[in-house]
Amino acid sequence: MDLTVNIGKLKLKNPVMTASGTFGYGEEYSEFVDLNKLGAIVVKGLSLLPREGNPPPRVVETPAGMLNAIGLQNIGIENFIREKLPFLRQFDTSVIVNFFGDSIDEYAKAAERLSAVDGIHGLEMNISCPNKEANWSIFGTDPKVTFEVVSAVRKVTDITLIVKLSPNVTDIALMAKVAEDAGADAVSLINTITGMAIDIKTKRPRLGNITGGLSGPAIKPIAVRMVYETFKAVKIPVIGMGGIMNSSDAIEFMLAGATAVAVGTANFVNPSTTIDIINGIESFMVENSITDVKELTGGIKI
Amino acid sequence: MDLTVNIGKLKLKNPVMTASGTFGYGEEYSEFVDLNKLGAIVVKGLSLLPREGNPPPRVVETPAGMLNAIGLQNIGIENFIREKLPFLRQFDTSVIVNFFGDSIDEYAKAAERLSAVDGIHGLEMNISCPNKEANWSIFGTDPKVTFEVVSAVRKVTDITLIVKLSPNVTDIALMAKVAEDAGADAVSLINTITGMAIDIKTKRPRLGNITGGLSGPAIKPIAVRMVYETFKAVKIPVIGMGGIMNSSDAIEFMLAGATAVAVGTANFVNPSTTIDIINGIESFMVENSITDVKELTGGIKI
Amino acid sequence: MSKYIRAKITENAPVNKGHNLLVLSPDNIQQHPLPGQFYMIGTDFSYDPLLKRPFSIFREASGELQFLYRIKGKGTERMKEMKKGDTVNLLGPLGNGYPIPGKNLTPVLIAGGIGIASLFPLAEKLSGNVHLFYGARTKNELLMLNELKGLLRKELIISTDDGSEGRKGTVIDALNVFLTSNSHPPQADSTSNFLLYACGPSPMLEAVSKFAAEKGIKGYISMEENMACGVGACLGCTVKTKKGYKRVCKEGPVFSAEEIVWT
Amino acid sequence: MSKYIRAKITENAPVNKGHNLLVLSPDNIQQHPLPGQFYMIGTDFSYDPLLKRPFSIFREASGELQFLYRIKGKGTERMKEMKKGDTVNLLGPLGNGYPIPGKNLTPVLIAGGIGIASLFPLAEKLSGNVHLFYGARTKNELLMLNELKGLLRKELIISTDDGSEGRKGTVIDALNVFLTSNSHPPQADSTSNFLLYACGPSPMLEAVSKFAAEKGIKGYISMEENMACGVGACLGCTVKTKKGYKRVCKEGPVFSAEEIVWT
Ligand SMILES: Cc1cc2nc3c(=O)[nH]c(=O)nc-3n(C[C@H](O)[C@H](O)[C@H](O)COP(=O)(O)OP(=O)(O)OC[C@H]3O[C@@H](n4cnc5c(N)ncnc54)[C@H](O)[C@@H]3O)c2cc1C
Ligand SMILES: Cc1cc2nc3c(=O)[nH]c(=O)nc-3n(C[C@H](O)[C@H](O)[C@H](O)COP(=O)(O)OP(=O)(O)OC[C@H]3O[C@@H](n4cnc5c(N)ncnc54)[C@H](O)[C@@H]3O)c2cc1C
Ligand SMILES: Cc1cc2nc3c(=O)[nH]c(=O)nc-3n(C[C@H](O)[C@H](O)[C@H](O)COP(=O)(O)O)c2cc1C
Ligand SMILES: Cc1cc2nc3c(=O)[nH]c(=O)nc-3n(C[C@H](O)[C@H](O)[C@H](O)COP(=O)(O)O)c2cc1C
Ligand code: FES
Ligand code: FES
Repeated sequence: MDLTVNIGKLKLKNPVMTASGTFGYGEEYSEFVDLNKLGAIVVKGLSLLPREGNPPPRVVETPAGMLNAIGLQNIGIENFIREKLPFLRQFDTSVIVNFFGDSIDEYAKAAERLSAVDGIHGLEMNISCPNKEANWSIFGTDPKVTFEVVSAVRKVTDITLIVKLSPNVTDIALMAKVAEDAGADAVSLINTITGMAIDIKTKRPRLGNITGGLSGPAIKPIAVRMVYETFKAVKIPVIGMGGIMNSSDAIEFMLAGATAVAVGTANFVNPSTTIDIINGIESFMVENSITDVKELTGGIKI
Repeated sequence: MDLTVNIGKLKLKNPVMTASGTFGYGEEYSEFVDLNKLGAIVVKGLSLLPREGNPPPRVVETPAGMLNAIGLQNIGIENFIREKLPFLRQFDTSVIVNFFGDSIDEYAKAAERLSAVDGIHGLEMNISCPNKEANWSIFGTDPKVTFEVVSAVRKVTDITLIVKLSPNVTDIALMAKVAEDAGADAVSLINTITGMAIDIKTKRPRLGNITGGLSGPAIKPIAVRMVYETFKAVKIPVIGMGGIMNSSDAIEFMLAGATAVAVGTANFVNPSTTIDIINGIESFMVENSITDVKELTGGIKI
Repeated sequence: MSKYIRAKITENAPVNKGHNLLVLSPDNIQQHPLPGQFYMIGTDFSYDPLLKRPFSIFREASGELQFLYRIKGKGTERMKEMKKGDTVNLLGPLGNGYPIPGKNLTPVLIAGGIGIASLFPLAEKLSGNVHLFYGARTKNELLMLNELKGLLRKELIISTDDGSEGRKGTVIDALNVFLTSNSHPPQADSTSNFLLYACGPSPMLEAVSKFAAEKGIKGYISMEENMACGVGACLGCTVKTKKGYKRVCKEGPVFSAEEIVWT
Repeated sequence: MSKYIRAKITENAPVNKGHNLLVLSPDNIQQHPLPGQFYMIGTDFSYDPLLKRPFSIFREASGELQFLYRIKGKGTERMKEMKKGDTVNLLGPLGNGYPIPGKNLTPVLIAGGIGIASLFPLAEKLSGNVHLFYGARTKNELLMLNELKGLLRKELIISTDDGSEGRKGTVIDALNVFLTSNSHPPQADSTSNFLLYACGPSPMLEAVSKFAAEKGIKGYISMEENMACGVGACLGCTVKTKKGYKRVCKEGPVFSAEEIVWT
């Protein structure tokens, strides 16, 4: 049975990855998950310099979902390379670094630095971030800016480049196409959908940052739809995520067009979700006499 | 205690309305709800001519939500006026007719016809519909088209005109502003978010129409955020909806900026939700010594 | 008399593998259900599951409502967890029941799987004077056999896909044999005096409808579609008929077999 | 030894109005928890509630884990519904427990409301050789008083906001009186020999911290923040400290009182 999938130059041993920001730097869950079994580990988003993040509360539960406003807290690229990467190098799994910047220049610098490091196998650029050069509007909601920032990053890196799309747009397929045209090896989607919650007793927002990103099963139907639309629009692989809780969900994303999937919020609910999903996909393949997992991608019957 | 709110020329006896498409033409729930108590009844979306709607399955449950792809089935404006409106005229509540068209001309014709009828107190135009003149792209996702279609409708009607916004856009506040500039008396949001679900056994979409609209508690955080963003951007009243299940949810929307709220999917779960919410708002006002419900609007403390 | 009812569970126990009998004691006075009508039942614990689920009335006895249900997915899994004394909300009775046959007609009931839940009360109402064809995948999925045997005054013809009980094959096969061969001479009736009533999976209903059309027999079938409201408001549960889409919850769930357009 | 544990409920009963004791019998071998550590407990029934909730270990006895919880919202409402024999999933033990006091220090425990759950095992571990200040809104919300009385070898000083039991006022008032007046001469100890341990609502912890700073006493406080993962991966549960944001689940929940920046 062939579980491998290809994302750019990367060959993953199976299509199941962790979603950035929900799996720390890998070590936090190493007590619960055999990291060697994962298709890839995607680490928490990194920036050139460390970030403090947002004031608490940073997470709040919503019906079948959660809002987070971590504020991209991270230890910075250099600390990551020094303190966290050696741990990850021990494992026989692909390490994908999620990163972001405040400006096109910062994105490019971060990508350049990360590409030069042994043990980093791929990059995922998070473009759902505010752009300080454009009045803090979000990079990934303007096709022109998306094209520019992805192009700038593509110029400085040869390793596999995944562009992580923002779902807070009118036309996700267009944004994916733009990323493809700018040189992305793959797109991943969806990032969280902007949401908010108010405590009616205090009249205050439930998150320190007022708004936050919605994730979890609540958003799955939206994510599946966006993966489906994107798959039809681009030739590069699509990595699907958003509310995947079990192998049925993962297969649903693959049928919609995902080559690989990422598990986010579900890690919090059950830390062995990724492993359960890998096993579940295998069983599904056996039951359905599928020998190559790649056959699932885009297998929806219309 | 003052529960009344003003939407354009309309004075509603309280801020609780039904959401279009979830309350039929009013009569379906009249066995369960005293229609006289409602702030307004918003009926299922109407078009000039009857529509057949989409093939089944048309509804499917998702985590804390549901997808629907009814396909705007309706009996047409003339049948509505003849067969359904007489029933609604018996009640002492505002009747708001939700309507749509395939073209700007159809919108205008529908609005003109509906404005001339006794017993219709307001219009809600659904712009989350495909535009046959623009390659079936959605009216409400293009600001220019939105401006045109709202302007065209505004020209032919003097009664209260509410524009119901599509949430499938990058910038909801911009779309609200456009509707305001084009002459809308109020905006209502959010309509359903496009989603999809696939049955992994059959590999087929769970909805006959492939994609459908997500509603229910799952989308509430997104809806609250959009109401908050819209409230800050426009001067006209905002009618909030999306996952409202109880009075706490309704108050949350009002704190975020809604002048009135609409209850959709919750009617299916508990047909007396609207009445429970009216009572709940009253109790909340008593407990918090609020005498005018209008004080709640935009009352969030940042 | 309200159709929105709160009720206490007085029993919720397995009657067979994967099938429970739910007995509810309503808090408020309610309308009496007719065979073929249904209720939307909600466990209301959280927003997942969210919507109520439709279930046919199985029996009404001493003020209690009984439902027979198959544990299928999230909603019925949750229902199974409910214990005696827990509360549920329900809407009903909803929809149109089975029309009662005229005096000169012999009712033939065709139940596939859990479809027995809706035909049982019809058989009861007709004092057991019905032919009942009851099919299931396997022996273990045949429900309430003793009750049926006690009730019926005519034949109970059982079939299972795997032949573990009754005839091997589908109910349609059995029905075919019954109506066409002489091995079961329908007493005084001629074929055209039969009136079919069917409830079961969609392919079975389609087969029954085609069968009835071929033989020129009138039939009623109880249709199933995903439902959201159950009261005709959402237009979610439509089926295609010769007169356009009709709502299962309002114009149905029982339709004339010839009305339905099969696709 | 896994930290991801499945466990059967052996008891889940009210100990007081709105408060339950949950006793779990883990399926697999697990690490022994220390006082102040916590578990993420999930009922896993549906996706609403979705996330696990953090609860301090109350007691470990004969291989069973005990938790004392207040019914607050969706998660604990659901937890309350769980019955003996039902299964829960838990992660733990997580975080850092209370540091054990040096020999020359007298531990003073300050519990507000359900905060008693995490301080109880500390008192037990210290063989009851602690002063315990225990406050609640009202008499009915004081838990495990008999157990505490049996356990403690020093004084149990109770206060309630409404004066329905013990002193009227907050635990802070009571602590103040204890540490400053002579009415409670702390035997051989001088104030600076006290070591404070506090768990309770945030305003209480802030007051304890200020108090400790003023008096020059060292103190440990157990912080609370909303949590998603409980294992340090999501950065959701941070509190502001003098060295930047720290994770309650990983660097805490027990922090040195002087570390926290109150805002
Ligand atoms: C009029 C009518 C009468 C019925 N009577 C009975 C009965 O007496 N006993 C019995 O066991 N079953 C009956 N059913 C079927 C029963 O409603 C479904 O088995 C049940 O809804 C499945 O819910 P679930 O959450 O367990 O399954 P899920 O896994 O959630 O869904 C399984 C399938 O059920 C369907 N479904 C989900 N939600 C709904 C919904 N709200 N309405 C309708 N279908 C839905 C979906 O198509 C899905 O594929 C009846 C259905 C109808 C329409
Ligand atoms: C380290 C630690 C130990 C705790 N020990 C105990 C204990 O022993 N006994 C006890 O009764 N309580 C304890 N709590 C508090 C307990 O976790 C909350 O009361 C519980 O999470 C409330 O959940 P709910 O769903 O019932 O309430 P909800 O109504 O959902 O939420 C009520 C409030 O709880 C908070 N909350 C919601 N979800 C979470 C979450 N996943 N994590 C943290 N907070 C959340 C929110 O701020 C919300 O305002 C502890 C908390 C922490 C952080
Ligand atoms: C707590 C949290 C932190 C996240 N941090 C990041 C991040 O740093 N970079 C990023 O690209 N996505 C981040 N995400 C988004 C997830 O990677 C994922 O796209 C999203 O949560 C949807 O998947 P899910 O529903 O499975 O969680 C974060 C999500 C959560 C819940
Ligand atoms: C079954 C169904 C049918 C709907 N039909 C319409 C419609 O005809 N016109 C319209 O503007 N909105 C329609 N809506 C959208 C609702 O009015 C509402 O905007 C949306 O469902 C969000 O609210 P909720 O989460 O409370 O349901 C429909 C929603 C549902 C669930
Ligand atoms: S279920 Fe809503 S119309 Fe039938
Ligand atoms: S709860 Fe995730 S880091 Fe603490």
